[in-house]
Order: sequence, then C-alpha cells, then structure tokens
Amino acid sequence: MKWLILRRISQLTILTLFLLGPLAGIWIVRGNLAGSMTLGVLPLTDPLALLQTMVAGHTPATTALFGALIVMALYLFVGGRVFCAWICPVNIITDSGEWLNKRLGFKHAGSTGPGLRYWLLAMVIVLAGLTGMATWETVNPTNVMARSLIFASSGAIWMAAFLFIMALLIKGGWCRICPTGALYSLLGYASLLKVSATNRENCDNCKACYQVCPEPQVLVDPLKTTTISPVIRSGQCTNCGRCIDVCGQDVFRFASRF
Amino acid sequence: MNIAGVVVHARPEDAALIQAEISTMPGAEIHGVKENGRIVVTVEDEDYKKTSDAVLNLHQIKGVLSATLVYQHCEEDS
Amino acid sequence: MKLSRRKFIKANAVAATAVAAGMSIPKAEALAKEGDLDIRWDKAPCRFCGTGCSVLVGTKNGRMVASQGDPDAPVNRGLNCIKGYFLSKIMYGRDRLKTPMLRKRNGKYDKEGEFTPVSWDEAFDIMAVKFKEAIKKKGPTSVGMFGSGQWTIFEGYAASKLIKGGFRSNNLDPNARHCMASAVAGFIRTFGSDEPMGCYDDLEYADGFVLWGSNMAEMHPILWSRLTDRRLTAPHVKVAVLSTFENRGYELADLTLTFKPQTDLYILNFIANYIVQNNAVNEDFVAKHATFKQGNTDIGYGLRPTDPREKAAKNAKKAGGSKDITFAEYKKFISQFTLEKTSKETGVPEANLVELAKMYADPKRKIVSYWTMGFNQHTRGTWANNLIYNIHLLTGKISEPGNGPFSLTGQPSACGTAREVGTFAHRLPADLVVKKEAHRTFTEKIWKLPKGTLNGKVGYHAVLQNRMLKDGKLNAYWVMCNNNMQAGPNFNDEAYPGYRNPENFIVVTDPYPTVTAMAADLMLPTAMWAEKEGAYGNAERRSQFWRQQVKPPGEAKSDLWQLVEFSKRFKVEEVWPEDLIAQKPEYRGKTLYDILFANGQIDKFPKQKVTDAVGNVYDSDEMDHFGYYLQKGIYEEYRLFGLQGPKKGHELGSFDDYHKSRGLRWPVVDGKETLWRYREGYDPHVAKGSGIQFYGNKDNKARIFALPYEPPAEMPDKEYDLWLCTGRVLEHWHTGSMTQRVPELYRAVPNAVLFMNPEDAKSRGLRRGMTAKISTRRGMIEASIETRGRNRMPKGMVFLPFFDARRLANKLTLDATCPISKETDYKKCAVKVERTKA
Amino acid sequence: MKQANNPTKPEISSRRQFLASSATAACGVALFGLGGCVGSDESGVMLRPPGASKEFLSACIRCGQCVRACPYNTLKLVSLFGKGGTGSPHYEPRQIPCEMCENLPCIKACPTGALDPELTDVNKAKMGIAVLVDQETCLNYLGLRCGVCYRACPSIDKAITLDAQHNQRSGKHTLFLPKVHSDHCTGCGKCEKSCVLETPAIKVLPRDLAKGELGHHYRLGWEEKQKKGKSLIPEALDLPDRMPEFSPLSHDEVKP
Repeated sequence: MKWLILRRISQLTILTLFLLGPLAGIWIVRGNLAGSMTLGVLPLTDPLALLQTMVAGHTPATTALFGALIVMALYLFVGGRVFCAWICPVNIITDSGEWLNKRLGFKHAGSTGPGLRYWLLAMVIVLAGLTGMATWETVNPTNVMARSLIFASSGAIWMAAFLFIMALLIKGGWCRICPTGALYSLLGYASLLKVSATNRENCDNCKACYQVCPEPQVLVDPLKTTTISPVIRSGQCTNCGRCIDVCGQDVFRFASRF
Repeated sequence: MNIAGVVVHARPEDAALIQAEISTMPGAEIHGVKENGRIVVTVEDEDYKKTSDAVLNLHQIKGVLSATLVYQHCEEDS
Repeated sequence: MKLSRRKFIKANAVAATAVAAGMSIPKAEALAKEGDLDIRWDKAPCRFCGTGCSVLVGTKNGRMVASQGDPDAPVNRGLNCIKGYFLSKIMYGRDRLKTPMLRKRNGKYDKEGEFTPVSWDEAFDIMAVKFKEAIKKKGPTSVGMFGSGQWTIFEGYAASKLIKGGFRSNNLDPNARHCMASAVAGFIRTFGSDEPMGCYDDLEYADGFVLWGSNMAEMHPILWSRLTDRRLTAPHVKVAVLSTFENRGYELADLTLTFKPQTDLYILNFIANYIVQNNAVNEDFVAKHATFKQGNTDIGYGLRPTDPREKAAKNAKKAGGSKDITFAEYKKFISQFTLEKTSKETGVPEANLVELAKMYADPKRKIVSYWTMGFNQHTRGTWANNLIYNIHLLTGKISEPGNGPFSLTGQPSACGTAREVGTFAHRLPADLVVKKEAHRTFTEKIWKLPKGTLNGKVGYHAVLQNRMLKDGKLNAYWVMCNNNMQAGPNFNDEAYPGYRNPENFIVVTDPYPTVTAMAADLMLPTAMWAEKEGAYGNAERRSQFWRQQVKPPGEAKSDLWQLVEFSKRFKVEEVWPEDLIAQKPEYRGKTLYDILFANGQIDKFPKQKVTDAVGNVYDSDEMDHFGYYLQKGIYEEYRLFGLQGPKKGHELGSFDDYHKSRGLRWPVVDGKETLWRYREGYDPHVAKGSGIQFYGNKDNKARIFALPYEPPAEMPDKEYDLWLCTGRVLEHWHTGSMTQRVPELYRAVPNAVLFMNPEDAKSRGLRRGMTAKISTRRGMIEASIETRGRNRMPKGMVFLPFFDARRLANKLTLDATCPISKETDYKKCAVKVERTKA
Repeated sequence: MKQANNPTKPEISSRRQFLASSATAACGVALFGLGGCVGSDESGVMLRPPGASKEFLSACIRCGQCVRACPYNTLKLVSLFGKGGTGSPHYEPRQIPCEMCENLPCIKACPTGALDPELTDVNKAKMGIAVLVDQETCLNYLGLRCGVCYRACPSIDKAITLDAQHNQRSGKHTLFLPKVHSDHCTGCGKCEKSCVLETPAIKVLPRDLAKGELGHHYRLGWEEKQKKGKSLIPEALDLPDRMPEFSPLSHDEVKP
C-alpha cells in the first residue's frame, strides 16, 4: 500500500497547493494544470496545450515555453506518465470507478486498446491546426477536471460523473485513451526512472500485478521474457508502483533505466 | 414584487418552438402571440435581480430576434 | 371585480407590452384600466436639493408606487435628476426604523445599554425626565436641538417655538449651518435682509454666468440643464467656472479658473479693482444705493478659544464689526489687488483673470453669479459673500432680470425652514433676530408669551453644540432630520465624545439607523417626506406644499407630531421661573402644549377633509391625532410674522393658496409673486420713483465692504502635505442615508473614492484603485485612489465625497468656521495620503 | 477483463475490433472537439481580458492565471457547458466591470502571450466598446439629469461625452446625450455596471460586433480641411452681397 498512499498524498497535495490560494489566501501556486506559476518564479505549462496553440498558429511567449520545457525535463527524469499516476486528479476518479466495478463484480462493457491514445493525440493536434484554436482544451477531461476543481466550477461534478461512469463501464476508463497521457507516455519511453521486475525469478505467477496494473500490457515482456532487461521500458507505464505494492514475492522495484 | 412586460420578437416559423421554451421558464407567462412573430410575455419574480436575469434569458432563446422590455414594475412587498 | 395587487400590475404589464407589440389583448387592457384608475396622482416637491423640482407621486393601496417629474412645474418641466427619478424608493429601505429604540440594560435606561424597542410613552417619559433634570440643574441653556433644512416649514416653526419659546433656550440650530450660514450672514451684512433678490428666471435672461465654488453640474443638475440650454441657444452667452479643482462644470465653461484654496478672496477684490481702474463703476448706482465699510480683520477661525490660532487673532470676538469709510478709501484699499499679485497668489493665469473681470465690467453683459459650498464653507465665507455683492453693486448689475448674485441652496428647505422660520441659534421667524429686543417683543406678542420669555443671548450654533456636549454644558439634546455624526466636522474629537458623555442624553429622530442615530441614547422613528403633510421653500424664495400621500411604517410619527406631542410632557412650572408665570397667571398649571400649540391660534382650524381639486381625500395623521388642522394653524400663525412683523418684505400667501399652486415666490402681496426684490415695478415694497431700494437696511442702501485676504486655518505642511476637500456626488444626497438605500443608486456609486492627481499618486507609490490611508491630525480612513473620472485634481489637492457611511470623510475635517457665520470650512484642511501596508 | 487475463496474445478478431473501436472513438473525439469549436463561435459575444486579440482562443491554454491575477474578481472562466470556450477567461460588466488596472496584472500573469504583453497602457486596451443600445429608455434621452454612465467612465470626456442639445419639450432645459467614442473606449463596462435602469440601456459589446465601418471611398470634408488647415482647393471667387445701408440683419455681438 505504500506507493498507493504516497500517490494519493501527492495528488491531494498538488490540489491543495492550488486551492490554498483561493480558499485560504496563501498563494503558492496560481493557475491550474494547463499552466501555473509557483511562487512567482516557476512557470509550468502543459506541453500538449501549448503544442495545440502552436499548431493553431500562435507563437507562445517565453514563459509558457519555459514552462513546457521544465515540465518535459521533469518527466524525462521521473517518468512521463508519472503525471497520470501522481498528479492528475482524473486518476483518483478512474481508480474509484475501477474499484466500484470490482466491488460490484460486473463485466466491463468494453475496453480500449493501448494504441488508441496515440490516434487521439494525433487527432487533437490535427484538430488544433484545422480549427486554428486549442479546440481540445474545450473538452479535455484532464484539464477541465483540474480547472473546475481549482476554480470551484459546477463543471467539476459533471466531469467527475462522466469520468467515473466511464471507468465503471470501460476498462481503464479515460486514462487509457487520454491524449495528454499519450504525449507523456512518449516522453516516458526515454525517461530515467522506471519500474523494474528485478527479482523476476521469484515470480510465482499469481497475476496480482496484472490485476492491479492500469496498463498490464507493459508488464508482460519484462516479467516473462528472460532474454531482455527486466526494466519496464514502455512509456505507457505510469510508474504508479501498484505492482510493487501488491507483489508478494517482492519482484518489482523502482530503478533507473540503465 | 417585480413584474416585467416583454415583447419577444421571433421569426414566425420559430414562434411555436420559442413559445414552448418560454413556457418552461419559471415566472414567465405568455399572454398573446401575433402572426408576425411578436409574443407578449410577462416575467415575474420576488427578487428584481432574477427578473432581469429572466429578461436576459429571453434573449438567449434560440431564434429570438429581440426581447424588448416594455413595462417594468418593482416594489417591495408590504 | 376584485383583483389582487399582483394581478393588477401584471395586467398593466400585459397591456403596455401588447401596445408595444401592436396587438390587442382586451382582457388585460380592461383589467389594467381598472387598475390605473386607482393610481392617485398628486404633487410634491423633490426631497433632495434646494432647486425645488416638483414631482407627481402616484399612490395606490396606500403605497407610493410611481413618480414622475411634474411636466407643468416651472422649475423642472417634468424633468428630474437621477436622485429625483428614484424618489419613490427612498421610503422603502429595508431597515426603516418602525418603533422607538432606547438603550437599556436590565429593563432600564442605561447609557451603555443595548437598543431595545420601547413604546412612545416610555420614550417620551425618559426624554422628559432628562430634559427637566437638565433645565433644573443647569438652566435652559443645557437643552438644545439640532434641526434641519430638510424639515418641513411646519416642523421648523414648531421646533423654534418649542425650544425658544417653551424651553427658553436658543440652542437650536439647523444643519443649514453647515451649508448656508455664510450666505445668510453675507446677505444680512450687505442688504440687511436674507435670501437672494433674483430667481431662476435669470437663467433665461443673463448673458453670462459665473460659478464661484459651485459644482452646479452635479449638485443642481436641473438648474445646470437650464443654464446649459441658455448657453446653447444663445451663442453670445459666456460661462465662467471657478473652482479649486476641475469639476463637471468645466466641460461647458468658456472660461475656467482653477485657483489655490482660499485665494478666491484675491480674485474677488481684483475684479472690483479692475472695475474701478477701468472706469466701469456704475457711479450713479453706487452714489444712490451703496455705502462703504471697512470690516474688522484678523478675526480668527471659530475654533475653540483655547486654540493658539484663536488666541492670536486680534478681533476674534468682534469678527462681524466694521466702520464706515468713503468710496475713495475703498478704492485705495482695493488698489493693492493688482493683476500681477492676484495671478501670483492664486495661480490663475493673468489672461483668465482679466477675461473674467471684463465679463463683470462690460456694461452690456448681464451677469448672474452663482455659488454654493465653495463660498459658504469657507473660513472667510461671509467675506466671500460680501465681496461678490461688491462686484454686483459697483456695476449696478443686481435685482433685475438676468443680473444678480444668487446663492444656490443645498437643502430642499434651507430657505423655507432653516432661514425663514428662524431655526438658527440667532434667529426668529421672518428675518427677526433674538438679539434685538423689539424682535423678541414682537415674537412674544404673536406667540402670546409673557414678556421676557425669549432669551436674548444667541444660542449654541452647530459646531459649538458639539463642543458644549463634550464639555458637559449641553446635556439634553435632540437631533432631528439630519445625520450630523457623518456630516459634521472633526466628529471624532468633538461630536462623538459629546454624544457619549455620560452626563448627556441624546435623542435622534430619523427614518433610518444612521451613524448619528446609532450614537444616540434614544432613536425615534419618523415619517419622511410624503408620509406627512409638508412644505418646503427653495432657493428662489418659492414655497411649495404637499399633502400626506401615504402612511408612515409601523409606529413612525412625523417630526411635527413628535415636537408637539412632546410639549405635553412639560408643566409650565417645571420649565419657567415664577416671575414669568406671574405675568400670565392663566398659564398656571398648563402644559407647554397648551401654551404653545393649543393657544387659540394654532388650534383654531377644525378637523376637515384634506382634498385636492378633483376630490381625492388625503390622510392627515396629525389632524387625526390632535383634533384640529395643526399644519394650517401653525402656518397661519407663522404667516403673521410676515404680515405684521417689523421686517419688510416677508409676506406669504394663504395656506390654501399654496396647496393649490405649484409654489409661490415671496413676498406674495396682493395675490402676486415677487421675482426680483428691491427693484421698482418688481417689488411692491419699493417706493415709486426710487428705482431701487435695499430696504433691509434703514437707509435703503446696500453696503460695499473692504475686506482683505486672510489665510485659512490650516494649510498643507511637510507632514500633512495635501489640501483635502470633502463634498458630494450627483448620485448621492449628502450622507447617503436615503440614496444609498436605493439599490440602483448604490450600484451606480457604491463607495467613496479619493480623487487625486495622478502625479501625486505616483510620487506616493500609489496606483489608481489601490487602497490608501488618508489621515489628518484628527483621524484616518481608508479609501481607494481615483486618478481619473469625474473630478480632475490639480497637484497638491485631493477630494473625498462624504456620502459613504463606511468611509466617514468628515472625521478628517477641521472644525474651523467662518467666525461671522459660524459655518464650517469643509473645503480646506491638511491631509496626508499613504500606501497601506498590506 | 479478457485482456487482463490474457494480455499476451490479442486475437485477430479482437484486433479488428480494436481498430474499429479506435476509429469510432477518434471520430467521436473529433466531433466532441468540433462541438467545443462550434460552441466557441459564441466567442463573438464574449468580452475578453485586455490584450486579447481576435485569435485569442488559438492562444489561450485556459490556465486561469489571469483570473487569479485580477484584483477585482472581474475575470471568470467560462464554465463547462458555458458558451464561448470552456475554461477561457471573460467578464460580464454588469456583474463586475474591468477596473482598468494601470499595471495590467492579468496580462502579466498570462504565460502564453494570449493576452498580448505588448499592451502596456491600459487605455489602449480594446476589450469591447460601450454602445447605447436603447435610446428610448435612456434617461438622458428623456431629458432627465442622469449621466451616471458618463460620470462612471474612467475616461470621462474622452470615451463618453455628453452631447448637449436643446430640450424642445421643456423649452428651457438641455438634453445631455451620452456618446461613446471608440478610439478611447476600452470596453471596461463601468458604464454598463452603473446604469440605473433595471436592464442597462448602455452595454459593452465586442468591437467587431459593435463598430460600423465607413466606406473607404469617402472622406469627411470638415476633417480633411482641418488637417490641411485650409480648403483643399484654391479659394474660389466670392462677391459681396448687395445690402441696404442699414441692414436689419446686422446686429450687435452681445444681445441687448
């Protein structure tokens, strides 16, 4: 449970940091996940949102460019989809949807393949070019969710309901097709911090890790193909650490990609 | 008590739909419709802010060309 | 068919809307017609400024539901300013006081207790105890009252009679002291008779207008609209505006003069000098109608006698004194006010000064000078008034259509109530004064009082009342129809300690819980405006009457009712000494009510139906309560002062005539109004063949005064480095107690902001919109900075409106007054403005 | 569940299914996005913070930092189902108008330059333009002395002036008619906010919606003359009018 708790703490801390300003008047961070300014010095920008405005024909100001570069550098270091597992509030909702699905024990009404997210990512970018605006940002559940929460908009309830039901009905919920996650996963292929099935020889095939993994396809090769490195190199891995938590045989741990 | 009288002007072909929409608005009441698309509506509410909102909302109905405030009465209830 | 009120209004809405849509909805029209029939329309003067616009008020089912400008009113022809537009809403603020509220603890009155609802009986009981106690302990001068230029004429008269005739105290003063006193003193000093000679018709006759310290564009909006129309329709007309900062009047002005505070005294004398130097004196007029006087100088600032500035002033005790001089001596005196010196001292370019002087000097140009608070609220306010008369007298441009000096009044009845019925501490009705024995004797005769009842010593004026409360010399105090804790100067140091002085009992009568009411010991709820029958007198001597349109809410009773009813609580033996009673033994055992009001004069008009020309019947709560037509009785007794009194030219028409008319301008003689006083043919009191008679003075001549420049009481220095001026905005009336309760007006201008020059702001690290700390030696408030907008401030000067009860501007102001008129100077004190630490 | 149980070998049929569902979903997203785009057509009637250009939505990442920077809570983000681009900033003057901060904190907070950092003088902001939409209810047009909008204007006498006209009806008063001047009006909306009517007679509209455009072929003669300082053509010959010796038309400059 250790990593799960740490992740929840991380997610809530991020939200709290954003909410401290409007609720308590302590302005550490201004803005939301699309773009923010911390302590007046550290800009952070959602690379996908920025990419869309660029495709749409806008030359961004340096603040936003820096912000995006900082974000990308960070995720190159800790793992691209660390955003999905450790920052994004949608993760909490998707996890709850999944949890309820398991509790109710009903079959998912459908599922999506892990490649779909890249199609969507491409669509989002093409769409920005076609429409000449960051069209995706109008509906982007990740940013809408965060923004509605941080700006206390009623949209938060609707978006949360939508995401929850989606996770209830479809395996992996929104998080398996999210274009934002897709972009980060591309970074993840090159990132430094990884989960590794270091002690894969101890694996007793209990499949607990597959059960909890939001992207179980990433586990198969590193765990089972002994000829390759045990490091989970796929960018689709979110570095959530659930596999580390649940494995009775202590197979997994965080490691560098090398 | 606040009561406003509003002339809503719609395209004649949309008038029926718009009437239906208006009749769902709380506090709004239709008193007459002219074949050229003019609809006589009253809006009432206890709180003057809400009355004005309702008048503004009339503008927002799709197909409404104009909504003109003609009569406005406002007083506090004794 | 009986309809609910909501249905009525809805039918109205449908009918009006259907007309606009070009269709017919017969059912609604029928209903609406039926509804419209029971809107009753009647006239009333506007509740706000001294312009005296007339409105028609529509009442239905006992509520005022609509209003409109009276299209036939001579002043406003159906127009209103934005305050007048919302008149029908001022009575319906949610926090109207509906029952007397007394500070109580453990069921008993306690100065430190909480406000608790009480009955009128309990309220008057404790009041009577406190007033009697004060009179018994310290004599009549320990009771007093602060009244109002917003009182009806009847109320002012009743108050004057109760305080001066009943309690034998002259400590009665109106809020008009803060507003008109300098104009009053100026008129009396120059002409021997109060109030302007001209009227609003001048607006259509003049070729030039000069505004001296009057933001007429905002403060007298309807008159400004008339002045503008004259300017537009007659291209030769010139408008000059003088002020210490650029106000809304500058937009129309052909000539503007922005001068350093207090230096208007230079400009006024310079113009006179220019007229003399350029042989523009109307020699014939001056020889026949004027004499010259040198006024006392070094007269102090009306501060407490212990103040070093007062101690240093040689003539502080003889401020109004003067001696006769010759025209030659006068000419010599003013010759020091040269163009160069005046330009240097005032900061006004020479060309502008000359152009203004030329307007007055040109014999072919008819000129009206208008002024308001810039002149009157001035430590030399009386002088400023005298000096403007000098100019009009030297050129003979006075008392004829389009020519004359005209003081605009701030309050709806500053003239009618405060001045004409004698609610000032030194006055009696119809221009009489307490100091003159003949005037007292005449008043005692009309009032049927024993000789010697009236006190010959001038009472405490507004500013002095607060000082005396603080010093414990004034102990039972009644404030009516004004909000002096917000309007009065330096109230943190003077007024508030006085109100809360444990020796004192303070009563405040108001429709709303104002700052003043909350500082009192007893709050009395009152009927306002059209909730009672009333009369106002506007700035052009026009008295206008109205009938009671609606009932006041809850237990609220009119000020008149309160004054008269309260007099029943006093047996004459409790307030008068034996020697007075001995003169009129028939008064023994009687109450002040019997003596002052049920005196065979006031109670002689029996109960009747109050009706208008079409037969509508109106309530008269006072008539119902007292059993006779109280307002009529009061008015007819008051009228005797004008008809029989020692001062000429104050005749009024009959009570019934006023109810029928849209106001009449006094003197009303032989069924005719008087538009221009002192001029033969216009004024019935001017003897044939004399042309002009300033009959207020025995020699029928006016006085031209030699008066110099003297510095203000406080000037910016190193620490307090800016001039502060407080004042008003168009949207709000005085302290905002009525207009801030109209949601639309509140939204229009919710907060008072500090108008400031952008460079002054910048040099203090302030930006527009920032909250700043504004402090003087007397207090501190916070307000946000406005560097643009309606007023443009020159460097070194800031302006702060005082309507905002959350930013009490006048606690910053200095309680310096004109030593002659005792009117406060709100326009000049030293202030500093700093960034707040945040 | 199936995939989780057997992640190694997706079957052919399920691969096909995957492709099909992918395509469907992609279309869905496109529609979803286009829907948002269509919704943002309404951006035509939205009032944006200072420095926002017509292409504002192409540059705004909807981070809300401008909203946070606004000291008067003027700026709001469009809600999820709101028109005009969910999450993008706008203001409604009747609720809270723009106070025209000299230091433009909203622009400073914008990371992307969607609010143009080149705009440093708030007076040059073009957020919208005030339009007196209803002359029939405007109290000034009725002759009343209102002018609240005029005095509320931070650029009084520049952005709004009062045109004084003779009041024919009363015969002795003036109509003070508010007139908006587009070169000075920033669209801050203080006028709309302060209008005392139940529904304001003056409203701020986006500039492209409110402004007319003069025909490019036409010049204003009086302005051209003023610019040049004299007539654009050489003086034409003008002969004196024949008059009787004592003309009834001659009159003193100052009326008697």
